[in-house]
Amino acid sequence: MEKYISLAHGDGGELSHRLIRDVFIEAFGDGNAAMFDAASVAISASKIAVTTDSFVIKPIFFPEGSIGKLAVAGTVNDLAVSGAKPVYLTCGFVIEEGFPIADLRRIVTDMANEARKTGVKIVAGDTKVVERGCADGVYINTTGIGVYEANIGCSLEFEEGDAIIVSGTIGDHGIAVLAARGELGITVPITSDCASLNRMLEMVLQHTEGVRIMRDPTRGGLATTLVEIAEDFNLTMKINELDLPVKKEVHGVCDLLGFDPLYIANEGKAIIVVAANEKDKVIDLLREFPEGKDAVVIGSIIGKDKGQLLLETPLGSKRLLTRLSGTMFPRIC
Amino acid sequence: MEKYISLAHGDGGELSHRLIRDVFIEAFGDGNAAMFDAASVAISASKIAVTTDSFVIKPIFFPEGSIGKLAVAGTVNDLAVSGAKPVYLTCGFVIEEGFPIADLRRIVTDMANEARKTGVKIVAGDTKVVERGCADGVYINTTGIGVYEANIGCSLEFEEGDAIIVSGTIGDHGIAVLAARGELGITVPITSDCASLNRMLEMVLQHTEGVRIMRDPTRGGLATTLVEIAEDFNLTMKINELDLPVKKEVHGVCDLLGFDPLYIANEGKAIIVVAANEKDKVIDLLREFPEGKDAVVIGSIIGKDKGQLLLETPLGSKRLLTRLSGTMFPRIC
Amino acid sequence: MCVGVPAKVILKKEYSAVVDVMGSQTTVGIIFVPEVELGDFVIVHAGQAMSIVDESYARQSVEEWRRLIDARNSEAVK
Amino acid sequence: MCVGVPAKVILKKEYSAVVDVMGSQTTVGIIFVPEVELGDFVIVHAGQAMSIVDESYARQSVEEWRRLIDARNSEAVK
Amino acid sequence: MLEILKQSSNPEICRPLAEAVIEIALEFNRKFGRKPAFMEVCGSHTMSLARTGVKQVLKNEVNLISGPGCPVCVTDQRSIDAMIALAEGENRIICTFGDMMRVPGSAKTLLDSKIAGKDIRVLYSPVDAVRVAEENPDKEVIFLGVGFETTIPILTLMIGEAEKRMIGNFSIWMTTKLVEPVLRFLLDAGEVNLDGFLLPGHVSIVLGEESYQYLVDEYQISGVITGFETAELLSGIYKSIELALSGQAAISNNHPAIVSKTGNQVIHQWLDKYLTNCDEAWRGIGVIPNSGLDLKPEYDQFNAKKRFTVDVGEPRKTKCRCGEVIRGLIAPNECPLFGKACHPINPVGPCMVSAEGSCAAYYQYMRESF
Amino acid sequence: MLEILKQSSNPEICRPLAEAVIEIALEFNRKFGRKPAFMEVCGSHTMSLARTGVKQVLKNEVNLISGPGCPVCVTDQRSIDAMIALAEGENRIICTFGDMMRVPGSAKTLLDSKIAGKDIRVLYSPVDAVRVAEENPDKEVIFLGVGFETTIPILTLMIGEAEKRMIGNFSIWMTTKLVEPVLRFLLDAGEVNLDGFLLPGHVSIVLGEESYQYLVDEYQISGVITGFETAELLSGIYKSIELALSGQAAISNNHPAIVSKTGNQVIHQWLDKYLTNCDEAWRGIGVIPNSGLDLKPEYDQFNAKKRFTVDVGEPRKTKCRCGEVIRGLIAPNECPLFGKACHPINPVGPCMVSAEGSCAAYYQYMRESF
Ligand code: SF4
Ligand code: SF4
Ligand SMILES: [Mg+2]
Ligand SMILES: [Mg+2]
Ligand SMILES: [Mg+2]
Ligand SMILES: [Mg+2]
Ligand SMILES: [Mg+2]
Ligand SMILES: [Mg+2]
Ligand SMILES: [Mg+2]
Ligand SMILES: [Mg+2]
Ligand SMILES: [Mg+2]
Ligand SMILES: [Mg+2]
Repeated sequence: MEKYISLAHGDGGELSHRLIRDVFIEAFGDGNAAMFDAASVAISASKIAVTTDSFVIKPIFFPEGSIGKLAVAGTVNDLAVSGAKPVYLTCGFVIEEGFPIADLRRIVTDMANEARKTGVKIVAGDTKVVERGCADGVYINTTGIGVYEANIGCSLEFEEGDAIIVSGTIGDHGIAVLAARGELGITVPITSDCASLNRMLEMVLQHTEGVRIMRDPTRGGLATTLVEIAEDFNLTMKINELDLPVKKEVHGVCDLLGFDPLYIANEGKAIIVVAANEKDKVIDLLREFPEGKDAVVIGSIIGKDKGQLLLETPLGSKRLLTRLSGTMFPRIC
Repeated sequence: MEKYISLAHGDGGELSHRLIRDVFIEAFGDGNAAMFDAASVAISASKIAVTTDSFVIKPIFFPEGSIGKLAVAGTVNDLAVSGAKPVYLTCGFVIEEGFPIADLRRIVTDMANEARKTGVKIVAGDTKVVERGCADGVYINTTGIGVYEANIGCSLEFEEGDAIIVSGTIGDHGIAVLAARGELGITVPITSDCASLNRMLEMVLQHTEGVRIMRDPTRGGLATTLVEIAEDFNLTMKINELDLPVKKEVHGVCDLLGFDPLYIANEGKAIIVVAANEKDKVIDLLREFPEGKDAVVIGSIIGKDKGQLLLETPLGSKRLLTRLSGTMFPRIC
Repeated sequence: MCVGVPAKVILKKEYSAVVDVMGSQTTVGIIFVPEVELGDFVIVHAGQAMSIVDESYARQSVEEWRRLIDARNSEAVK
Repeated sequence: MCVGVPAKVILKKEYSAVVDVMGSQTTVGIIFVPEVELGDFVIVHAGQAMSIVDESYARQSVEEWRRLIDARNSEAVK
Repeated sequence: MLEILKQSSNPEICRPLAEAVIEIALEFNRKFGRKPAFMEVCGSHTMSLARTGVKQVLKNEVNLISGPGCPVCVTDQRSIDAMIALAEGENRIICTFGDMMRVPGSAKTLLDSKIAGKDIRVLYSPVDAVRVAEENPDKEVIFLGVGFETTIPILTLMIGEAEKRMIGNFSIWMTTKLVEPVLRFLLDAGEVNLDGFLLPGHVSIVLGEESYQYLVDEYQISGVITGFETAELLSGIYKSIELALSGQAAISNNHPAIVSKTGNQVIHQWLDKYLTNCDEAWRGIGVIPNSGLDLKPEYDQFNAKKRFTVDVGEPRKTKCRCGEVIRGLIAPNECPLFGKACHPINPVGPCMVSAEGSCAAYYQYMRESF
Repeated sequence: MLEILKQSSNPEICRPLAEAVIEIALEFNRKFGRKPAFMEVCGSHTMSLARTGVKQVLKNEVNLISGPGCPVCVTDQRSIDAMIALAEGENRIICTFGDMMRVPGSAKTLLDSKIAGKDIRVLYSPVDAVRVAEENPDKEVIFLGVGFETTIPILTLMIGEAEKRMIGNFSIWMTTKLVEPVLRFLLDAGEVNLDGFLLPGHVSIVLGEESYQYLVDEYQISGVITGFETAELLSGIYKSIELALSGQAAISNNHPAIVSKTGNQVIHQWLDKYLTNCDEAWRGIGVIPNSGLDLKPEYDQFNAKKRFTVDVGEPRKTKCRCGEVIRGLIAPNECPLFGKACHPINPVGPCMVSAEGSCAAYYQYMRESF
């Protein structure tokens, strides 16, 4: 087989056919899917969850992850935080001419492994090739379908006093990826937190009541995600700077570069807003999983009127947090 | 609002938020979807069809179409030829820094219009921005979900003598797009055939029996799609060169450039393999639609053993057709 | 590197002409056929008109083909 | 354009040094602090070490803060 | 007139014409106890005969042998390697016809270089290369000048254009071939037994009917100038058999609508102005004296071979039998690699990849099954 | 030692320290019937005071006024426009600190130019600009040299590096500012009533404690050299109030661990070698003589202002009151555009976009609600 992707691998002809056969079907297993324009799959619910994300991360391989693992975990997590059980995934590749096929294999293998681990099936795919200089290696879109199980889910019935929980340290992914780009000249003993959270979150939903909402604080970081929740549901939320779980190395890099961990992307963390009386149980459940071992309560809902997120500083003063605004983070998801 | 897309429009922060609010929700209408990581939608079947495609066409606007219209119609068609009724669509954008927001609006409006026309709902989306020089304007992934209606569909029970129908002239899309690129210095009075075929194909499935399979001959053209069918189902198929519907202008351009209309992409055509005794009915039904007015029988299944596609020349000789092999067509889908 | 394509001259400039090929238009060089006139058919190779098609000869060729066929048919009848 | 960050020198070269910032490492210029030694803490601004942190003064400052607090506490007790 | 031109592919003419050819071929067979054998000199003829089905329809009655007429295929391996090496240089834009891209060099192809990031552009209209040079003044723009008599005039146009616009960063890597010297070589070698040549219509536009007289005068062999459409091909073959039956050697112009007696004189002037004869190396044959055209020394500034040096090693040996295919000694499917190790996606020799290559023509258009 | 350094943000120290500050401020208030007022000279102080919450915690008891210490903010509009115009030239790579990107020029921002395709690079480590020049020999690489005393030494390092490596395509667009001249301007103008200055720790690394003596000798006003961590800020303010209460003007070094009496002498040598005083135009103030540093004439080859000419028209007039904010005459939220027409996504003035801008600090860190 060829060593590099050429435009002909994307023209739908013989080379496309071989690429699908020798790389994609080889990894994803299901040859039948390639025979039809659409995959035909069984569904066992009357309500499904649908989500889509494109992944354009640079570099495509980074400590403890790759664009392939990320593309599966990212979409699985969007389904999982929505309270759905991820069942099917599609993947669309846009590949730059000249991309090494060995790298593509590695990516596709990572996807297959992560899919297997999470229990989702990759049922449809597509490959396009663009000229050199019209992409940066490879971009992957994954679209996920999940099913809602009866009596399980997020209530959206927020109360004053509800606890805000984050399932682990923040900023690891963004910092690990930035460092892996090599441009900053920084060596960081931090790996990406990129992980599928569906098993852990399913456990939380199954064994507790009172979960109001769950979100994964990816692009824009914890602050942006919480601002979205506060605004969308008109809540006043407060988090405490002293309670934020941040690894000291992440802290150090942020100091050096002028970043704020609150705005750095995570790819294996969940925010859970839960009734106050259930928060300890949720923390206990989360901590049973390696991905949740650093779970903590970071704040609470303090009002239901303003649609604002506040940060309490170590000095006890409060300030408004807004969405990430116009800083130019490089591509980290 | 800004005039051009910047990296900050893709960082998940305030500018991303505004872009989603002012461009996407504005066009697609459903603001609720943006509040969750996944859309929650009702589904009324136990079997669904799932398909995904990325669109990387150049130029993004072309006669009678755009990447937006194409991204909806292309995925709708993959569902429709699978015998499913398209119901939901997701869209993932990868946008190059510096892309005009006015163009993005036009594209998104085209998507919304085509979705409305076909009756699908766009339920989830994603936007990523990459640095200048890391994409060519905009790439769009759409993923489609369709539902199968009871007792309607393709049988896959092929018989010798089954007719091969194409729903109209071939090569229009590819030639129109190539000409629109302007690089060839050719003026062609041909517009893209880009169209959603779901209504037409639904009609065919509802009112006839004996449809074996349907496909849309996009990338790779008619020949490549038929070779796929022949190989996948081990059929010997024969088509007649004299019966191929090709507009004379398409013929002329192909002569000038050394292309073969059999390998040129279509974006609003279906291939239908149907029992011989139903072929006239299918043709009649197709011709009731503007998209099907040039529908003709182009060949038949002549054996069930070899997995080959043959072309009968005007002189009466036969030759084997293979997949498009390694010619370097520019991006036309 | 393809065989010549016949194209009709629909606009003549000094060194180039717009030609029509079954309804599509393109511009070709006419340096090699300076005598070409509007309405002429030319044989285009790699963007250049290489020769002007002589209609009477073209007609003759077709007639010759028909003669060959007819001869054979009448022979067959014999 | 950010405030200086204290970093510990863990490898010294001629014009640069590898420093540790809470467990992450980076290379900084030391042209402005040629006397720096392994184990020293430096204040880094835009990739350059600008000053060496004097430990006894740092300790003094902390003690001063504590004195301020204690003074106040004892006053409050009074 | 379009109506007249269209008749050349009208099945109502072509089908009976094919029967007429078969009939006269049978007559030949009855008379001589063998099939008549003709060589189509030109790669475009090879392709057209295969694509239209003429070759298949006649396969039992007429022996149509492909000749050394695919310009890419006849280019020797060292020359191919040199062009690929040329593309490796920094700050260059290589412009080429599309079918050079996948031609296997000893180590790689131009396509491999393009994929690896070299600026290699396929042009539909070669004269555009001059514009590319104008638009990229800080790059060297080199056109790969591969071709026979039909293409060579276009190369001179490019030089004329670059000269007129005083473009200093444009040059052509000339590796052209002429029909007459190679026909003489084949006839002198006497390897193939032929009843005549199908002479290429478009080359003949340039050369003219009279230029072939040496075939009759020196080799007593016929030649029929033939077009590329179905009826043109069939009637050319018909005429060839007729001549063979008559026992008389002659040159016949079966394409008079576009081919004149003396060829295109304007083109001759262009060729004379810029070009001079040179020796060329042919694949499977070796150097044939005066078998190509190179730029005259006064145009050295446009001559890439004078401006750039490339290092190429000894060409890699393969089992490819293109050399024999080109000389008409074997048919493509007689090569043991045909369709197995060698196919258009992974060609071993240029004959499998050029748009005019015999192996490609055979693979694409003449297989009825596999 | 890290343990010691960490104490500066230890809440168990910081919270009681804040109370101590409040207490002594109240004492001041009791004595003088008003809040003590100090100006933090430096933009980094402004940011740190806001981000740590010190400013809010003390807002009722201490009047902390932001001064002209954000290098981007004090750069006058014509100079900003010139840098943006510079980026419009062909074949250039502009290297800059990140917070220049969104600074509004009269017509556009550097970010707009970048989005439109200009090669504008944000560097974390400015010395990398020299490497960029080395790697792009056919481009002119220009660093936008905006900064106060902390940053200026780094510019000289870059020149030194370019000189050593003989890099001909590198230059700096110098538009630097010095603390002393602007403090003198403010004091001479007498617009703000102050009980002292919070003097910036990092600038003081370069200048040294003794360099501020003119404040005491000529203006009878105190200055406390202060770090940027919570406890450092609080204790600096504490000391400032203490001095104010004592009635004695003095310079106090509250950051002795990194600031010496005479400053960093190695840095002084670098500054002396390459730079010379020059007049600079300040936003909202106008030209202050000798208020900046420029390259000495012998380094003209590295001086972008000598190598390139840019055309800039009359700066566009806006309702932005940055000039007054810089001089400490109004607080950001007294500007009618604050948080409405002007916010970080769509800044009207540089004070809303620079990482050290007062309006940005206020918007990002001091709003408790909206
Ligand atoms: S089939 Fe391939 S290997 Fe054989 S002669 Fe032809 S090109 Fe060469
Ligand atoms: S709020 Fe904006 S407009 Fe007002 S002074 Fe600050 S920067 Fe200028
Ligand atoms: Mg399809
Ligand atoms: Mg999503
Ligand atoms: Mg996501
Ligand atoms: Mg597809
Ligand atoms: Mg790239
Ligand atoms: Mg999410
Ligand atoms: Mg698809
Ligand atoms: Mg499709
Ligand atoms: Mg998303
Ligand atoms: Mg581009």
